[in-house]
Amino acid sequence: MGIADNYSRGRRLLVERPGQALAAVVGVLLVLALFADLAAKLGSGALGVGDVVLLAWRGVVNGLVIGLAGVGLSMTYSILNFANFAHGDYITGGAFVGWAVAWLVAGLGEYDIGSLLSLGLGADVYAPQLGTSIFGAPLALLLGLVAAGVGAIAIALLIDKLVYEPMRGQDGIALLIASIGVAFILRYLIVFVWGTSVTSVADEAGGLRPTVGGVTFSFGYHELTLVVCAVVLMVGVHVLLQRTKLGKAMRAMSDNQDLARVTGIPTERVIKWTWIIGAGLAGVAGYLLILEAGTIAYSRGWILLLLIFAAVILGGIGSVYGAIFGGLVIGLADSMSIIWIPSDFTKAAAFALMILILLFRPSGLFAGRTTA
Amino acid sequence: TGGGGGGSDNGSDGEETTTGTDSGGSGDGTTTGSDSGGSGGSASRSEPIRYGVLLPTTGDLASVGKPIRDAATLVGKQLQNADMGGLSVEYQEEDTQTSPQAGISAANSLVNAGVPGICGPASSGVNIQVSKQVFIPNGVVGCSPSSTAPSVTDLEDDGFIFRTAPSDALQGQVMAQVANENLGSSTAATMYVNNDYGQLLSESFVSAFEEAGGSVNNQVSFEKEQSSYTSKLQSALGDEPDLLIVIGYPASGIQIFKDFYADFDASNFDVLLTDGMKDPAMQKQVGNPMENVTGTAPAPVGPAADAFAQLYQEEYSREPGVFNAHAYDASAVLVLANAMAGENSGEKVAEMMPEVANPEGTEVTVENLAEGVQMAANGEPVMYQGASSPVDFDDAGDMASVSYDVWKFAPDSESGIEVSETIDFEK
Amino acid sequence: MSVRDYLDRLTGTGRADTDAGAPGDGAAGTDLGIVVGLMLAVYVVFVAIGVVLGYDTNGIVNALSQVTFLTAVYALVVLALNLHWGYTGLFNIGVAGFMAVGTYTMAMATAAPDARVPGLGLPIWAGIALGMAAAAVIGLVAALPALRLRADYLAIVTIALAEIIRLTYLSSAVQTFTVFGTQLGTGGGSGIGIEADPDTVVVEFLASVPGLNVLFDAFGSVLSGMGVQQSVINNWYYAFVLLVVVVAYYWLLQRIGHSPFGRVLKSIREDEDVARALGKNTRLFKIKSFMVGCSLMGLAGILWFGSYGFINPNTFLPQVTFFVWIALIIGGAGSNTGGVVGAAMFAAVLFELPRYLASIAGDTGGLPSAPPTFARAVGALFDLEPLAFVAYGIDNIGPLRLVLVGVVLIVLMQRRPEGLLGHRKETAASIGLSRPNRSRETTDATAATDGGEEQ
Amino acid sequence: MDGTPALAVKNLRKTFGGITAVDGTSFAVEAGKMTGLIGPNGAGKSTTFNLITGFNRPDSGQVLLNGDDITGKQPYEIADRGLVRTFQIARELEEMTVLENMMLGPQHQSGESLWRAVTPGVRSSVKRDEEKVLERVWEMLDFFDIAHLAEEYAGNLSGGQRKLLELARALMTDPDILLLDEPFAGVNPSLENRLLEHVHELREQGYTFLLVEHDIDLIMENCSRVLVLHQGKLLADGEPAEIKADERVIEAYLGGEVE
Amino acid sequence: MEAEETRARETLLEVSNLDAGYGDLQILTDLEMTVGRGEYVTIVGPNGAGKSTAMKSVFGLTSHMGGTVTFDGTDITQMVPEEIIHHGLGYVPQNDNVFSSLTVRENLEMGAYILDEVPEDALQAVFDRFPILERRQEQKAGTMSGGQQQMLAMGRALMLEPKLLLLDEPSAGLAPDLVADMFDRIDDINDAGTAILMVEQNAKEALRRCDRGYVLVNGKNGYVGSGRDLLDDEEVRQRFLGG
Ligand SMILES: Nc1ncnc2c1ncn2[C@@H]1O[C@H](COP(=O)(O)OP(=O)(O)OP(=O)(O)O)[C@@H](O)[C@H]1O
Ligand SMILES: Nc1ncnc2c1ncn2[C@@H]1O[C@H](COP(=O)(O)OP(=O)(O)OP(=O)(O)O)[C@@H](O)[C@H]1O
Ligand SMILES: [Mg+2]
Ligand SMILES: [Mg+2]
Repeated sequence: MGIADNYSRGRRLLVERPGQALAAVVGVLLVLALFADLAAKLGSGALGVGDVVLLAWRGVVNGLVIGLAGVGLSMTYSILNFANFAHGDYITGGAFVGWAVAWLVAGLGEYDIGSLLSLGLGADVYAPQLGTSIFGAPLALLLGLVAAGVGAIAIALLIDKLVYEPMRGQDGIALLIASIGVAFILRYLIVFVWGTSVTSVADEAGGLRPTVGGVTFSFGYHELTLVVCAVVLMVGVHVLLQRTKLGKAMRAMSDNQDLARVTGIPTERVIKWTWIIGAGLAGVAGYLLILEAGTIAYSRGWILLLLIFAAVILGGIGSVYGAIFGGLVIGLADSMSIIWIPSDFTKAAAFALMILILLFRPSGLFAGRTTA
Repeated sequence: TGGGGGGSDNGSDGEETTTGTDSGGSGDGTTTGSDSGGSGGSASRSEPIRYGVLLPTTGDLASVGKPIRDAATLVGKQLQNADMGGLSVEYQEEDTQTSPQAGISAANSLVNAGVPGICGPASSGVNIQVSKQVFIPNGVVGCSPSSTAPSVTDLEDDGFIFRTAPSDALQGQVMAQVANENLGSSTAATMYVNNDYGQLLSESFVSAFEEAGGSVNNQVSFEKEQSSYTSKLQSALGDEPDLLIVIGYPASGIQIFKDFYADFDASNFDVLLTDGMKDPAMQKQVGNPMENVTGTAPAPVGPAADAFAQLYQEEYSREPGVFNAHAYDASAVLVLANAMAGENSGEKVAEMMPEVANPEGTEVTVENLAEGVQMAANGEPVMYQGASSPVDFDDAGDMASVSYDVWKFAPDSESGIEVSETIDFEK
Repeated sequence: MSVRDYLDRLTGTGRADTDAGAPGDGAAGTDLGIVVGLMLAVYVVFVAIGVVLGYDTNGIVNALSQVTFLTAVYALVVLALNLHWGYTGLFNIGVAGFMAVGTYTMAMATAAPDARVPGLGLPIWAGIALGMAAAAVIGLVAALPALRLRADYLAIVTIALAEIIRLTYLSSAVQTFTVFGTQLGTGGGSGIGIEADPDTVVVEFLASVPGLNVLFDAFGSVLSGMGVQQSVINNWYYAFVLLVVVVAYYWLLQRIGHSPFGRVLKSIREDEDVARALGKNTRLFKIKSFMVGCSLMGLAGILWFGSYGFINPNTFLPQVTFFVWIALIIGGAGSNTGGVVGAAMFAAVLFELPRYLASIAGDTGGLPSAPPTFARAVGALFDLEPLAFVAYGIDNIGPLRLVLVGVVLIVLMQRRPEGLLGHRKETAASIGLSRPNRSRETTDATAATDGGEEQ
Repeated sequence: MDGTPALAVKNLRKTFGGITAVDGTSFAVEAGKMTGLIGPNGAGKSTTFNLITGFNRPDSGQVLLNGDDITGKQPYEIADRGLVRTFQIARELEEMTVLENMMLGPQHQSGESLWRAVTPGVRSSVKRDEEKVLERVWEMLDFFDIAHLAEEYAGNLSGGQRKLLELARALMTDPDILLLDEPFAGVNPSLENRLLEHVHELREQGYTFLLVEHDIDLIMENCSRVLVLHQGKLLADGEPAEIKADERVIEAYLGGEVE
Repeated sequence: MEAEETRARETLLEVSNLDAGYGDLQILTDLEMTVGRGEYVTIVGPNGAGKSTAMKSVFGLTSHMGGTVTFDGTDITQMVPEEIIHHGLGYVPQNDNVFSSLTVRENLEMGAYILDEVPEDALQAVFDRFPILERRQEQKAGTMSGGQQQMLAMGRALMLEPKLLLLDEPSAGLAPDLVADMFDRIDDINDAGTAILMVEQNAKEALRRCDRGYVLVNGKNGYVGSGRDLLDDEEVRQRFLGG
């Protein structure tokens, strides 16, 4: 889109929707004011560069988790045509399965299997004893990562078979409500098995602490692992959708499901693949989230879900890039808004940002630029 | 007589509680209690002595709540196995989920089931609301083992609310003292869980600390069970205080300390915890030896501390933890008071609470509790001497004298906690 | 015969046998029958189970009052939500947020100025009015931008808004604050007590009304004669009050539904463009519907959570919204009677019954003590001690109950997505729509039947 | 002709992204007449309807209704002034009965005020108004021969019946001008003849019609004037006979087909 | 084409005793229908007669309730569409027949989805037949005009060079010049050897051009005959062709 185009659009906006134009101007001024304030705070020493970098880094790390999980949600949203409220619990489910396997591998022979699989619940086994960090038990962690993806995929496929397959062709709202049922089942089965307590499952791995110009930065090794894995997976999904017919088939399906069948697209297979990619990413995202935070609890995915929705909608449903971009925006907003507002309101700020953006772009930033 | 479920009368209409014979004993679908019909005992009481246990087994306090619950039910278990000459004890449990809302519902269930006295709730946030909304209006005795907020003292409780845990008004002073004298800190920041317990204890520390000449830079509240506390820590530690106070529960503590050791230079700060995080499992979960962490907590230094620890160990094969002794004491006093009251009436039990606990009478401890119950039922004066303290209630239902431990994590010891010093308070 | 068949027969969901009779006569009779019948059935089940397992009178009566209370409060919110979703097609999943605004405003308005969390010290009636107004205003604020969005986006916006509201009440920044020299507060994470808590105040008020108090006393003395606790009796009083409010809500919503106003709402649900093409200012209708629904949710929140005498932000987690939605879906969106039925089915059968059963099962004994963890419970299975596993299940009835809720929801969406009473022909008009008698001529189709005889 | 036209558009323009759907069109519609609007697919006929009725906002140009400028007004305001449309694809309110669909039509019903709808006492006046509306509804249903379907859900109607209901419902608003977008597409020929009879009856009662159709014979036989749109521009405007003979129209639209 | 020749043709599609519908709702009863190799067959009938349903049933898109569909010697009755398409059937539905968010070229490529690679010669053949599609390759299909979309839909169905092409009202909603054009294209396709089974409301034109016609009434077979016979039949004219 050329500059002239943008210009003329801007002028039209001014004429047609003076209210919106005004709001846009206010928005721009607000952003400028925020940056001016940040500069002032940095200048006066109320805030260190190291602090800002730490916040930004945390924002990126969280944003990547949100984005990674968001890609999956976005795909199922656009291809299967419903907002999956159980996505957060696929994340949690994958995380629990993955970490149970990681613990099993790390502690096999030393501790009893039941205690390991229940992540030490009610037993005297703790992450530091098992050394579950990327340096302490790299193989266990790798297998756990794979298990998280595979576990979430298995859960998703089973649920598709039992719940959604008999409902093909029903409208999105019916599916959405069924997905709330799925969310309840998954979340509380996890509680049934693993309880509600917060457990530390990943051991500390330390991190890089470079000092540049007198300011010390901190990048945890687990955070770095997360970033690397997330980026690799995002690129992988991109390549998969670009290079194979699958991507195109998914777009065709999200466009017109009946016609896709008539054209010979094996819709059931595409649906299965959608679940495989979506749930696999969710499971891995959950596993990495836990790796980075160190602790696991039954509600982690659910708590994250609203932020993921915000990211996906902000990016535009159906767009892989939109989900990633949206994830980063939400992650950064959640983390960095603390510079300007009380820390109690950071999450509220992220939601408010989503609502604001929807007012201006009712179908998201990357709307129309669908999968792949 | 069959003093059935005539229930708690607020005294407003002064109805007598003699009710029809049909409601006597048999209808209660309960498992516990030895057969009535007495050998020896002169207690002419056919209904069981009832008490409730209202503690968190899920939610934020789940990990410390379960052992406390076990200590509270230990009284019932102990007495059910004992011969009390026709008297029987029965208890009923509910879970507060560490939430005021759920706590109120759960307390209502207990009250509606006709329980006259209840051990619990654990956390002050829940205790204050449950007391206000359920216990006091329904005339039911509440005796919390672990609610320490100073404001509990000031509840307009009509004499129904007791606790075996000491008030944080005292703990705040102890903390300030430890901060000044043991740790030599002159500046501090507090991070506290966003509820009554955290907020009030933080306030109490701050005023004591500032009175002693220290200064507090930041007071940051946090939500329970978040997946990251880095930004909260950053707000608290922004001004580089000497000391960080963390007031909360283990479930949040795990994450707080993981983030603390991962993202900050821990060697620059001392940390002071309170009773809420006195949980050796937390240190094991965090993985760090947590050597820069000190804590304060009410000390279980009652006359019967050892006897209780032994009994607990026998029943559950583990050592008692924080507030466990207090929970045992609370339940024991409730049972004794009920026995002396002679019926399951909240009002009478409330009246008898100081009677059975405070000086004068035969000394009753963990070891001769069953006898003590019989004596109380016969109207003989008794004086309960507890596992956590001598258990003397003052007029507000608080402990008249208490002691505090100063503790550190000791990963290599068996209990995981090492007490370095005990500070006594006598009001 | 399944419940579904039964309901079908009662309500004539089949499309052949719809009568165009005036709404509110014949149909209302059946509807009342459905609701009363259902409640009686629920009571009978609870009593029967209690009696068979030897529960005491007090316990049974208490369980019934609990069931009645929950059914009533759920019915209130479900009816309000039905206005949004069932009639207007607005996908509001921020219900908890609007209840929070109503309840918090009421709490802040009625709290004493010198309380720990200071308030305005207004009487309860003023508090309720302010609460409803505040919920409506927040509804308006949400509606203005959000109603332009497509249905599922609106859903996300409303749930995000509900979270913003909750997080705001949670913040220690507004724990206490001052406006125009008046101290106010939300209490932050510590929550706020409700000075004038509706159950006490309303029950006390009613007990002082001459005539009513005799009724109340008589009821109370009968129950206490049966060995029922005073607190349980008080719960029953409040439950009666709530039932009266449910009737009022129902009446109001039936009036709205059976009116030209409701007809426009329905047309918006079906196809907004058509309504616009026919000259209806749909935006205004949507805003009105949204505000009325929100304010009814606010009142429902006050009567529900306010009656606990204390609220904190976590009272209003999104979970609450989902429970309300499930109740609505079970009953059938679009039908007010369905809403009440759904509330009863959800609150009584799905929510309370498992808990009740478990508490009885737990009391009855015969079970070994529950293993502390799932792993041990599974271990017990391998040791051929299935009862220990069962005990673990009973010990964890809380989560299992929610699993059951999920299963029911899914089965319902698969088998009967329109709910038990959904898709009934509830004609949106204030009068019966049969052919007026004075109509001049009859068509061929009807001539043979009615027209022929009259001439 | 005599005085202000019932409806006039001036230099109407509308673009979507790069596509110019309506490109500076001007025309007028006479009161009490049936005017045809034809043109190739994508000529901009439906878009013109959307612009006139407020469903789209023109980039430039004006819409005049009885001489008043109604450009950019909301659809409900325009319908309020007596200009009502039907949709190219019949849009029924599927889960409402035929009766409910019809009852929705009249404008400014007193019961559409929330206050009146619920307030005791006031509501009786609402009922009285409803009774009047109901009487007209049944007359209309009889007139359109769909009275036997009155209790049916609109979603259960066949394609032709939907078209009838769409038209009948639009008439319930008591409009002065009706814009019909392909009302007979996909309707079986014999049904089509019946519909046309109704339309002519109405026209004689004083209604004004603007009709979009691809069936050229139908247009030529029923309209007194024909507008031809091509690539968003008005290509021709005249009596049916003139249009049939117009070279440009034949080339752009009719192809070799017309005899 | 001569009627005698038609009868001599080898049968390609055979529908016998077919009962079908949606969910539990039966629409078609005892439907009988055949199409010979290279034959051009038209179905006409009133609205709601079940014409589209018949087409969908052949393509496995309805609930099957009885009877069989045989194509080129294979029983395809119970097959799903993605299998049926492998046997050489192409289908252009009545409406919603392009992927509107995909480009024209992508739409055509989707037509060859079941092949490993896009057959360039088939693509070129479609472009030759519909030159406008070649010029508008990169345009989003949804922004094409109604007539262009019809061509695109047909082009997509031709990508696999089917033996039989099912067309549901290909001329619906088209301007008169395009209608004529459309019929000419269909003739071309048929001349190239592809059998056609077409539903049309533009019945006179369709019957004039086809080899054989079926009149469907109420989900049942009404009349069968060569196109010309049906056109000449007075009853058929009166009842179904608008006189
Ligand atoms: N919302 C839209 N976005 C983009 N392009 C549009 C939109 N609506 C219409 N168009 C384009 O505008 C042009 C005119 O469309 P319009 O629907 O008015 O044609 P029409 O004359 O009604 O055609 P038909 O006879 O096929 O109904 C077409 O090229 C169409 O693709
Ligand atoms: N998806 C569906 N579900 C239920 N009934 C349907 C469905 N599609 C069509 N019908 C019904 O099946 C019958 C036949 O429809 P079909 O579309 O086959 O008619 P048609 O002959 O193609 O008519 P037209 O000429 O209007 O396209 C109609 O009564 C219609 O209402
Ligand atoms: Mg058009
Ligand atoms: Mg058809």
